[in-house]
Order: sequence, then structure tokens, then C-alpha cells
Amino acid sequence: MNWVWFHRLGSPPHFFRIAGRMIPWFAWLAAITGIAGLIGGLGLAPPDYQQGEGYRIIFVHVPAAVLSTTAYAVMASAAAVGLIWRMNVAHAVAASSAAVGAWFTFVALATGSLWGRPMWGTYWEWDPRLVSELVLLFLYLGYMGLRSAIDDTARADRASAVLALVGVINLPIIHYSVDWWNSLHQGHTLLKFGKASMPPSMLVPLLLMMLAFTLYFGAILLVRARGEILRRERNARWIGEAIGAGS
Amino acid sequence: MMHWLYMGGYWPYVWPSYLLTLFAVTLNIYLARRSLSAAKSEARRRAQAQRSEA
Amino acid sequence: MTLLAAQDLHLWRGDLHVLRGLHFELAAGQCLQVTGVNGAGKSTLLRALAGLLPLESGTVQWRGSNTRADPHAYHSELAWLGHGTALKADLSAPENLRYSAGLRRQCGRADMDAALARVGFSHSDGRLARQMSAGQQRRVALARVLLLDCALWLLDEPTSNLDSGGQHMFDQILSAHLEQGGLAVIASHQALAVPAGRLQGLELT
Amino acid sequence: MSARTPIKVSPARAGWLLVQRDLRLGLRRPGEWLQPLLFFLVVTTLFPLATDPQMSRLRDIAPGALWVAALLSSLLALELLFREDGQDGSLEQLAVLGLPLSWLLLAKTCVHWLLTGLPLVLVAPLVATALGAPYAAIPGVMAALLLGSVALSLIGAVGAGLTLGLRRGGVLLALLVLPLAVPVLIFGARATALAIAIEPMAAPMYLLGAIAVLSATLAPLAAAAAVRISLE
Repeated sequence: MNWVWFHRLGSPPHFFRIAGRMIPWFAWLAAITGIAGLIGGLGLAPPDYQQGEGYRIIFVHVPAAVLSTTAYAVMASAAAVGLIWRMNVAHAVAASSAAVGAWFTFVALATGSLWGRPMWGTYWEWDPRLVSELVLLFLYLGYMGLRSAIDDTARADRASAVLALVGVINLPIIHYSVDWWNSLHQGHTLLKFGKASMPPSMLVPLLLMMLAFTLYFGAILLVRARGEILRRERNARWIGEAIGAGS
Repeated sequence: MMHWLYMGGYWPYVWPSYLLTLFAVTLNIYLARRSLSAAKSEARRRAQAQRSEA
Repeated sequence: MTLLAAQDLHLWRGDLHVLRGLHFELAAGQCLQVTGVNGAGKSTLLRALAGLLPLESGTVQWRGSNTRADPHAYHSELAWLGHGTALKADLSAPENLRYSAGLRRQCGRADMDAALARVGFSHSDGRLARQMSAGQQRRVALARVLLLDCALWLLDEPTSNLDSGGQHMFDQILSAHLEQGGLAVIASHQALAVPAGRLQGLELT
Repeated sequence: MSARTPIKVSPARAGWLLVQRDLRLGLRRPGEWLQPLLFFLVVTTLFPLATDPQMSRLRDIAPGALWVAALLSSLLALELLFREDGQDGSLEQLAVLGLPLSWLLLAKTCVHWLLTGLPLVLVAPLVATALGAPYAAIPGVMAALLLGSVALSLIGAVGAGLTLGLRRGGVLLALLVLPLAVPVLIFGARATALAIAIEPMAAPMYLLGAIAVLSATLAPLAAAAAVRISLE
């Protein structure tokens, strides 16, 4: 296996350049798939036979929930790479991922609760998915809190990387425990989405929206990571070349 | 059109969800761009400081 | 024979590049005195040598092998004394030694009394560390360095809070350590009274 | 030079010495570990005052009250775990000892549990009875709290290592540790509820035990990494 690409990706100037070139692609593809998904989801897809038009919230709720966990996974993997190979680029990616992930965790929670009002008759139900999402939000907030409490960037990177890894080991356990807990006290309809029985007219827009959110996340992640790389860089020469310092 | 906006009576739940998502999407674009430009100007300042030092 | 060697050390403290490409070699029986104004990076250098700070570039070698590759072997020959004396306020001097030096090697009451006598700590009654003066605490910490009986000493301002008698005592134990083939890296403003052939100076700016 | 060959004390003996030292320090300063215990007692007393003192009603909230109080009390105690050793330089000495730091921190965490976790288990019969649990439930309540407090101490050690030496460390510590403690809370409270209802409590106990074992193997490694980073 050829590892050259990995080491080249670890070089800040290289990553900075590549990221800069990739951002427009991600952004435009996200916009196109997003608009297609919206047309499909809000216009073409038929109403659900049980939930009527209200089910259309899933076209933003599910992608946001998927994004919230994807962002945590990206953050934890980047943190592991940064910790093991002492790679500043990876730490920059981990740091960039947290804020976006936290925002979309919040979106998933809020849209889930808006969906719950007509379906359950209440904005907040102790539904296992919502509770897991809430704990995930707390994990993000802890991660960002730890980062902001440490002044030295290199130390903040490593400390928060340890936390991200502990969190990612814990997440499946938290998820399982919350499901287990719910199975004891069940008595409501669950927040069940994305069933295999979904007709294509609903499934296709949903998949398009998920793709759009993922591409959007990629674009935002790269923009933020470029900034974080500049903050971590001590060698000014390539910064001058990359962003034209003093010109 | 009105029928579509009405969302079968679910409009108070559907549209806020979409608006909130739209808000989060644009806010994150704005925040990311601001963070990048702040990092750029700070890096520029540091690079100039290093040059004047050298 | 060179035992401790640093190559091309670069150290940052925050955004500040405090050490730019430092080299040194230290053989058995030699002492490196690190001087410099406050903030020049003396403590940073010592902590990096001890392995408490990550090295961003450069290596520290001990007996010819990289200390970061096998930290346990290196640390088992290292006596470290930083700013904190690592004495527990609620333990007496012998108790403190028993629980700190004892983590490294078995030492009996006689060894501890001998070490305390060498550093001029005369109150081996049951006084707790909280009741001692700062200088006395320093002396007990130096007794721990003696008890660890290590080839390499890394001491950060070891004579702070010591009176002139204490300075003299420190010169004596340091000379004896070097005489036995030990090595030392010491950050200190005080002139060290060791034979000139054994002393290297490093001034950080 | 012969006297300078590195004689190593075995890790087992070093760990034992550290246990002795921390126990002795704890006994010389009982206030430090008595305070979290008192906190536990006071908080559990507040629940009946804030709700309904009827025994049948109390029995329903007893597991929750017991576990939330235990969680907060162990959180309060966590700050003591590394703070003093970090300030006086003892942790630095442990980090350059030439022995695995994770093992030494495990020894410290064990003592911490003995001083702050075990007392909660020991007063649990008192608190549980006051909250309306039948006598037959006492062993089950204690067993659940025993496993749970072990896991909480171990998980907390990671948080204590990460927040070592930080300003506003206490609040941050809570924010870091509480979400990670959710599974312990769920399984522990459920086991306690089953014990109070005199029903078989094996399922949550197995899960609690699995979490305790998992934390005992992984948490010291994470705590050692965290402490090393905090010492930089």
C-alpha cells in the first residue's frame, strides 16, 4: 500500500491548497442535491398515509441527525490520527468538526421536537433517539468547553483529542443504555424514520437531502480547517505564498 | 400554492423546521467564512511581524 | 563517553520560539549549567529534557538511544526536581522520602537519615512538611534526589530558598555526584562551585 | 558506577506504596472525603422535603434520588483526585518514574474510591431505608452502588486528568463527566429500582459490571494520557 498520499495530506501547505480547490465542488454539489431534494421532498413526494404532510419534517430532521453523528465520527477519527501521528492537519480537522456537529445536533433536536408536537401532542417526549441526541449535544459542548479552557493550541488539541476518543467509545454504550432504558418505559409511538418500507418517492428525496447535508458538511469542514491550519502554522514562508502576506 | 403552504394543517411544525435548518445552514457558512478570514488576517499579521524581525 | 545528547532542539512556549536549534553533549561526570534571563526558556528546556514536554523537532538521546522511543529506561535513571518540591504537606520528612524515593528503590530508615544528614536537615522529628520553612522543604527534596541514586540529575533552580549554608551543601553533593560519574543539568543563577573541567555553561537568550 | 544501576521497584510494590501514602494522607485530613459523604446525605434528605414524604411515594423516587445524589457527590470529590498532586509537583515525579503512569493513576483512583465511593455504599442502607426501601432490598442497593461508584471513579479520573490545572476546572469537569456517566446512571438506578421492588436484578447488574470492567481497563490509559498532556 502506498502511503505517500497520507503523508502529503498531513503537510499543511498541501492540505491548504487541496482544500481550497475542493471547497467549490463540495459547495455546488451540495446546493444542487439540496435543491433537488427539497423539490422532491416538499413538492413531489406524496403525503404519508399516517402522518399526512407533517412527515415532511424528516427531510431535514434525519439528515441533520445523521450529520450530527457523522461529524462526531469525523472529529474522533481525526483526533486519533492527530494524537498518534502528531499531525497538526488532523487536529485542525477535529477542531473544525465540533462546532458544525454541535449546531446540527441542535437542529436535529429542535426539528425532532417540532415533529413530536403534532404526533405525540407534546414538544418533548423522552424518546430514545431524542435523548441520545441530547447527550450527544452535551458531549459536543464538553469538547468545545475543554478546548476553550486551554490557551495553548497544541495542548488543547491533544487534551480534546483524548476526550473525543473517550466519547466515541462511550457513544455506543450511551446509545444502547438509552434504548434499553426506553424499552422499560415505553408507551408512545417511537420516532421511527427511514424504514425500509418507504416508497421511492419519499426515499429518493431523503437520500438526496442526506447527500446534500454531507457535502455541505464537507465544504464547511474544509473552510474551517483551512483557518485552523493557518492558526497552527509557525512557518510563515508558505503562508506568504498561500495568502499573499504583505502584498 | 396556499394549499401547499398550508401543509395539511401541519404548517406550524413543518415550516419552522425548514426555516431553522436554513438558518443553521447559512449561519454555519457565515461562521466558517468569518473564522477563515480572521485566521488569514492574523496569519498575515504574524508573517509581517516575522519579516520585520528578520 | 557521551551519555546525554541533545540534537537540534526547537522549543516553543505558546507562540514564542524560545529555543532555536540547540545542541549539546554531556559525558559522565559532567554538569551543564543553564542560565538566562527570566522567560528565556530554562524551565522549558529542562522539562523537555525530562520528557515532560513533547519535542516538536530534534531528539534527546540517553546512552545512544532516543529517550522518546524508550522513556521508561531513561526515566529509571533520571532524578527530576522541578519548581514543586513534591512534598506532601501532611507527611513528615522521613514519610515523604519513604513514599517518593521508595517508589524507585527500597530505602531503609538508615539510608533516609544519612541522606537527610547530608542535606543538613537536622529536624528528623515528626514535623510535617507544612510546618517546615521553604528552605527546609528544598533540602528534603534534595535528599530525595540523593536517595533516588540516579545517574542523571535534572534540577530546575535547586537552590532557590536555600541560605548560604544550603548553597554550600548543594555544591558539595553535586561535586560528589559528578565525582562518582554522575551527570547533571542544572538551571541556576548561582555560580556552581564544581571543578572547572566538569562544568559546561549554556546561556539562553 | 555499580551503585547507580537502575534498581527498579516492581510496579506492584510502587502501586502499593502509593495506596498507603494516599490512605495515610486521607486519614490525616478526614474533612476532604467526609464532605462529599455529607453532601450525599444532605441531598438525599432534601428529596422527601421537596416531594411527598409518604413512604409509598418515596419508594418510587428512591432509586433516582440515590443515584443522582451519588453522581453529584462523586463529582464533587473528583476535584480532589489529582489537584494537590498536580500543584505540588508529585504528578510530575510519577510521570518520570519509569513505571507505567496508567498503573500508578489506577492505584490513586482506587484509594480515591475507598475514601469517597465506599462510604456512599456503606451509608446506602441508612439512606435507602429512610427513602422507604424494605430491608430485603438493602444488599441489592449496596451491590448496585458498589459497582456503579467504581465505574464513576474510573470515568471521573479521565475528566479530572483533563481539567487538571485549568481555571474554572470544576464546572468544566461536570460538563465533561456527566454525559459519560449516563449509562452508569441508567443501569444503576434500574438495578436499585428492581432491588427495592424485590425483583431479580441480574440484567442491569451484568451491564453495570461490564461498564465497571471496561472502565477499569481503558480509563487509566486515557487518564494517564490526559495527565501527561495537562502537565505540559
